[in-house]
Amino acid sequence: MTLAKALAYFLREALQNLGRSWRVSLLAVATIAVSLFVGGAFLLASGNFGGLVEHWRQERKVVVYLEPGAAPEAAEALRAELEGLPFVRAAQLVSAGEARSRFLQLFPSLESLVDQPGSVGLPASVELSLRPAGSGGREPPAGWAAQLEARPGVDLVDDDRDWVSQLTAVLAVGRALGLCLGLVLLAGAVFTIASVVRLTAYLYSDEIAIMRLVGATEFFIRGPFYAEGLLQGLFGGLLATGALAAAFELAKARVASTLWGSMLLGRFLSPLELAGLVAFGTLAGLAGAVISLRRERLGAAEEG
Amino acid sequence: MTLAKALAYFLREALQNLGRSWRVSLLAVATIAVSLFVGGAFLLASGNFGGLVEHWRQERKVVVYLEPGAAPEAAEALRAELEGLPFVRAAQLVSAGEARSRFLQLFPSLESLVDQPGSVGLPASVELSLRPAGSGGREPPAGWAAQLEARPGVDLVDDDRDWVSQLTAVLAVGRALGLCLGLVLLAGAVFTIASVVRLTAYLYSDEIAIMRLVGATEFFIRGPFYAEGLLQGLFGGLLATGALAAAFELAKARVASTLWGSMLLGRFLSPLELAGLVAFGTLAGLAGAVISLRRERLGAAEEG
Amino acid sequence: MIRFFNVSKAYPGGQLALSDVSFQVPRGQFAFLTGPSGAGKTTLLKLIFREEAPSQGQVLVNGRNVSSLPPSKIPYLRRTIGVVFQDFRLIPRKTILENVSFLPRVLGMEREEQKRLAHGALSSVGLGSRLGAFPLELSGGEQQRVAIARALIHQPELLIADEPTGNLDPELSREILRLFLEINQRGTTVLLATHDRDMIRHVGGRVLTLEGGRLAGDDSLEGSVSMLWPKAPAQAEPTEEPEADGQEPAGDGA
Amino acid sequence: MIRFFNVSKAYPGGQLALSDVSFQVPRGQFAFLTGPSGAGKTTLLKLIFREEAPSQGQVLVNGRNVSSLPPSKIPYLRRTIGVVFQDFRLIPRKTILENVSFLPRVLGMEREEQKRLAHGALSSVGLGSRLGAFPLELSGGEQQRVAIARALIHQPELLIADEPTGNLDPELSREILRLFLEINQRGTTVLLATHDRDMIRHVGGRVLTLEGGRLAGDDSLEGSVSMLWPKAPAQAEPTEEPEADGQEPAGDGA
Ligand SMILES: Nc1ncnc2c1ncn2[C@@H]1O[C@H](COP(=O)(O)OP(=O)(O)OP(=O)(O)O)[C@@H](O)[C@H]1O
Ligand SMILES: Nc1ncnc2c1ncn2[C@@H]1O[C@H](COP(=O)(O)OP(=O)(O)OP(=O)(O)O)[C@@H](O)[C@H]1O
Ligand SMILES: [Mg+2]
Ligand SMILES: [Mg+2]
Repeated sequence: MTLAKALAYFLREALQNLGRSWRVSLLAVATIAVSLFVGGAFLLASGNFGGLVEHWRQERKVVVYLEPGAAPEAAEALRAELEGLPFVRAAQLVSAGEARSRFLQLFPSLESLVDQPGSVGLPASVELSLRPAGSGGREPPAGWAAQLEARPGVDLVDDDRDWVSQLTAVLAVGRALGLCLGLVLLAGAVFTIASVVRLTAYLYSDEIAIMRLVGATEFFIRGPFYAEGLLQGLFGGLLATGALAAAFELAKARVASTLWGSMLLGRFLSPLELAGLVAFGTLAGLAGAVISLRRERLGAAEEG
Repeated sequence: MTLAKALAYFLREALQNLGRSWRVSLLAVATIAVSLFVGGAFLLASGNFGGLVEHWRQERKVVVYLEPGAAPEAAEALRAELEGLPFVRAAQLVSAGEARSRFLQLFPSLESLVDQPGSVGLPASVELSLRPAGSGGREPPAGWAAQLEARPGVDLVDDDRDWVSQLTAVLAVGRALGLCLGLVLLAGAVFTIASVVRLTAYLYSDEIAIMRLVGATEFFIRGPFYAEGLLQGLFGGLLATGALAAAFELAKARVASTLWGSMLLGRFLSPLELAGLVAFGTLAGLAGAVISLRRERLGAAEEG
Repeated sequence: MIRFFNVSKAYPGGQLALSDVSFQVPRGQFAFLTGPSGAGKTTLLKLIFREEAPSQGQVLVNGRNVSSLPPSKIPYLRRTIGVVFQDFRLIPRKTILENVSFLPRVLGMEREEQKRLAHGALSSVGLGSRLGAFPLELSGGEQQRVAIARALIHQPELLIADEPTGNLDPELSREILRLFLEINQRGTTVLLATHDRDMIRHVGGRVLTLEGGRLAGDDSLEGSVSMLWPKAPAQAEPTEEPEADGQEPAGDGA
Repeated sequence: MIRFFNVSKAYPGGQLALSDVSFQVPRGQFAFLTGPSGAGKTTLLKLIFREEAPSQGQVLVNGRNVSSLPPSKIPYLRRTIGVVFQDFRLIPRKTILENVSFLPRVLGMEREEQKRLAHGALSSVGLGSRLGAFPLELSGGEQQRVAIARALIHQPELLIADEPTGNLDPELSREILRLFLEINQRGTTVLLATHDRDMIRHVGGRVLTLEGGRLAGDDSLEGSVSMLWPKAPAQAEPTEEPEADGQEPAGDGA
């Protein structure tokens, strides 16, 4: 038999076996899918969270709050001046009205606070995006913020970079924990998939023994089972990515109206990551089949 | 047969079955353990991270940096005065030397920076721990920090609360993601355990059919299998907690010397949480057995 | 004891295994069921202990309509019936002692009593020394004898044996047949499916013949049971010889 | 073809199934293997196709020492041997057509040719119309016939049959025996383990008798093969009656 013919035979047999014991196959595929779904969900969550943090780090901002009642022309002049600085990428004027509406978007429940009588309201400000450090940009000179704060009309200079650097430290801890957890999850998924495939192989160990007894070579006995494990892993992977996409869309639709929600569910897994997930499941399924058919194992299992 | 006798019978049969097909049992127990280990690791990681954040929130601090070369008596007087404020829980003087050694502990690699010739070195400071807001404490009056900063001898007032509140916002996102992930993990563990128990039940469906044919009632057929599922879940849970404890101690021993490490691995799961994990595995195992023995299911499985 | 009223059985695939079968076997009778391979013997027996339900008609065992029995009552029906399955159906994970004593154990009998009974039953089929073996460690004939011991252990009201000597040598077959005749003498109704014409010829009595799912014959043959007794090898007890003569149940044949 | 040199076999549990068995079966012979239940017949056959390895001694098949065969060569040995297992060993998830054509498929034969062969083999055992059925949907005797068809399909050099008619009625048994004799006439060596003394008496020839694991007899009987051919079907042929009388095995009893 040629190799192509043999592979076609393996595939046909595997599909037939999957269909004939579809209850067991379904259970195995579902378990594999759950395992991969969990892994994918972790990838998605940590990816989004990491992306969010990275975004903040890149988007480091200095906000120059103006004194209440500053003239719009003066504010615009300041903005233009600041935009001319070499380390500033862009400067944007945020009027008092804009500040108010932004605040309310973030904290809708605090409306009464902002609008209470006698409140001075939120100040206007100039938001500076700095050029990313390293990539050709320059750091602002030391003491620059203090000098700015001393200028008339400027109330306060809020330099994001302080807390972002502190946040980074905290997140390093989180990232380390996440990494450990991710590795544990990965290993768990491999093990679960392999052991599910192996449990199904136990179910068919009699069948394998019979094939051996009537003179089939290991190649022909194992081929269909390898293909079966591979297909189980593949189907599990496809199911998992489908379920992930569905869950993602569902969650997105539910939280789309809140700012946190859209920050949290910024992006889905990339096609590459999805393909990786499916490939991972497929390989784990194949590995499970390979492990479970090692001759000694199954020989012994028939008795146990 | 009395109930006690029946239960003893179930247990004896279950233990015997587990022993006689120990390969399959081991695989099932290991898979359950892996599933619970992943769940436990998540619990541990999120618990430690959350605990760390909570600690920072509770331990909100205001650091009053003194001008370089401030007299120790003046510093002590300031400390005592600040400690008398109603919203301050404790005030601690940190000398320049202490500040230096603390810094080096956090960033050992930056020693050259601190000790470079001409450097003014790190300033002395007074660290104020504030009383927790809400729990009987009062918030510092607005503008208090600015007033303090204006005092002679005071260089800068660094109010932690700013960034902690921002951190809290970021962490809310992280927490939401973690919660979703945790739920997914939980559901995944239940499903995995149940389906592993069910796969093993498929292995023994012939056996169950025979017992039915010779006149055993469902109670006596199912009892041992329920006990078997329960024991598999229990052993899996015990194995998982053991492995978690071992992994935790191992990790701790490896990172004990670094500050991040000890922050990261602050505490192990509480006995209650451990018991919960084991109970969870046990119940999931039992549930798996119950689901897999629903009459229709297995009847059909015998043919499929 | 057993009554079939116009019973038909078609399997899900459409295979018609029995069609319009009616007969009755009175309490205490020793009846043979014979017919070519695939005639429906096993199917007929399965209807009696409700492994299968008839597609049409009614099956009465001990006056109860078996086909309308609620599932929760089925175990109690089966406990009154000892079955020797054609394919043995031993539990692979249990030793043969455990297999044989399974029902007494479920019934809550004392452990000592269970063991005593099981040991007795296994000894009577020549396996008294293999109590701890697992079914897959036995030869085909030994497994068949374990299945026989299991059916005999609790002195059932009705004994159903499906080709119980297919894997046994003639001497052992004769031993087993003697066991069945003995248990029949103690009041158990026996229905025995077999291809072994010699066996039928020796025992005689009621013979139901199936062919292609139909009842093709219901005869009462004159037996020559003496052939079984005169000199059965080794274990044969001469004291049994007089019973053997009177044991012929031809009298109550339908 | 088959040679046993002082072969002993003890199972892991310590059960001694064969002890010091030596014999040889030349190519083309039709030999019977008989003996009481548990005598070691199945064990002996398992040694030939290397399902088990001997504890002591050597087993030669076709001049090759089977016990020292490397695992990768075992399938090629088995392909030259057709085996009818005592417990059938059909693959439950495959239809009977697939079961029977399994080896041709593995050997890479054309699909049409596979089907033709399998259909022919199944027809010869009377199952030509059940090709799509699964083993568990068949009666005991039908399963046994599928196992026989599988062993015959590729015209093996050696045919090993372990109690191949235990679940078959006398007419079918005779049909099967004719198949075996035919294949033997075409050159296949046949080794047939059976309890059926009538069968041995009809065919005659080489008869190996095992008892408690030892070779207790190696006889050459005069057969009366003609009894098989003259005519069979229907049911009870009066021709059999005379046999029935002579059937008492007192002559060769131990
Ligand atoms: N589960 C099943 N599904 C479909 N058909 C079946 C099933 N069981 C039996 N049959 C068919 O029903 C018919 C009668 O089968 P049954 O087992 O009753 O025969 P039998 O008389 O016991 O034969 P044997 O002597 O070979 O055991 C056969 O043709 C068989 O193929
Ligand atoms: N796997 C095994 N493990 C332990 N003992 C075994 C095993 N297989 C067979 N035996 C024992 O070896 C002896 C011979 O068994 P074997 O199957 O060869 O007998 P047999 O002649 O085929 O009997 P039968 O006619 O009943 O099929 C028996 O006592 C049996 O219990
Ligand atoms: Mg039958
Ligand atoms: Mg045998």
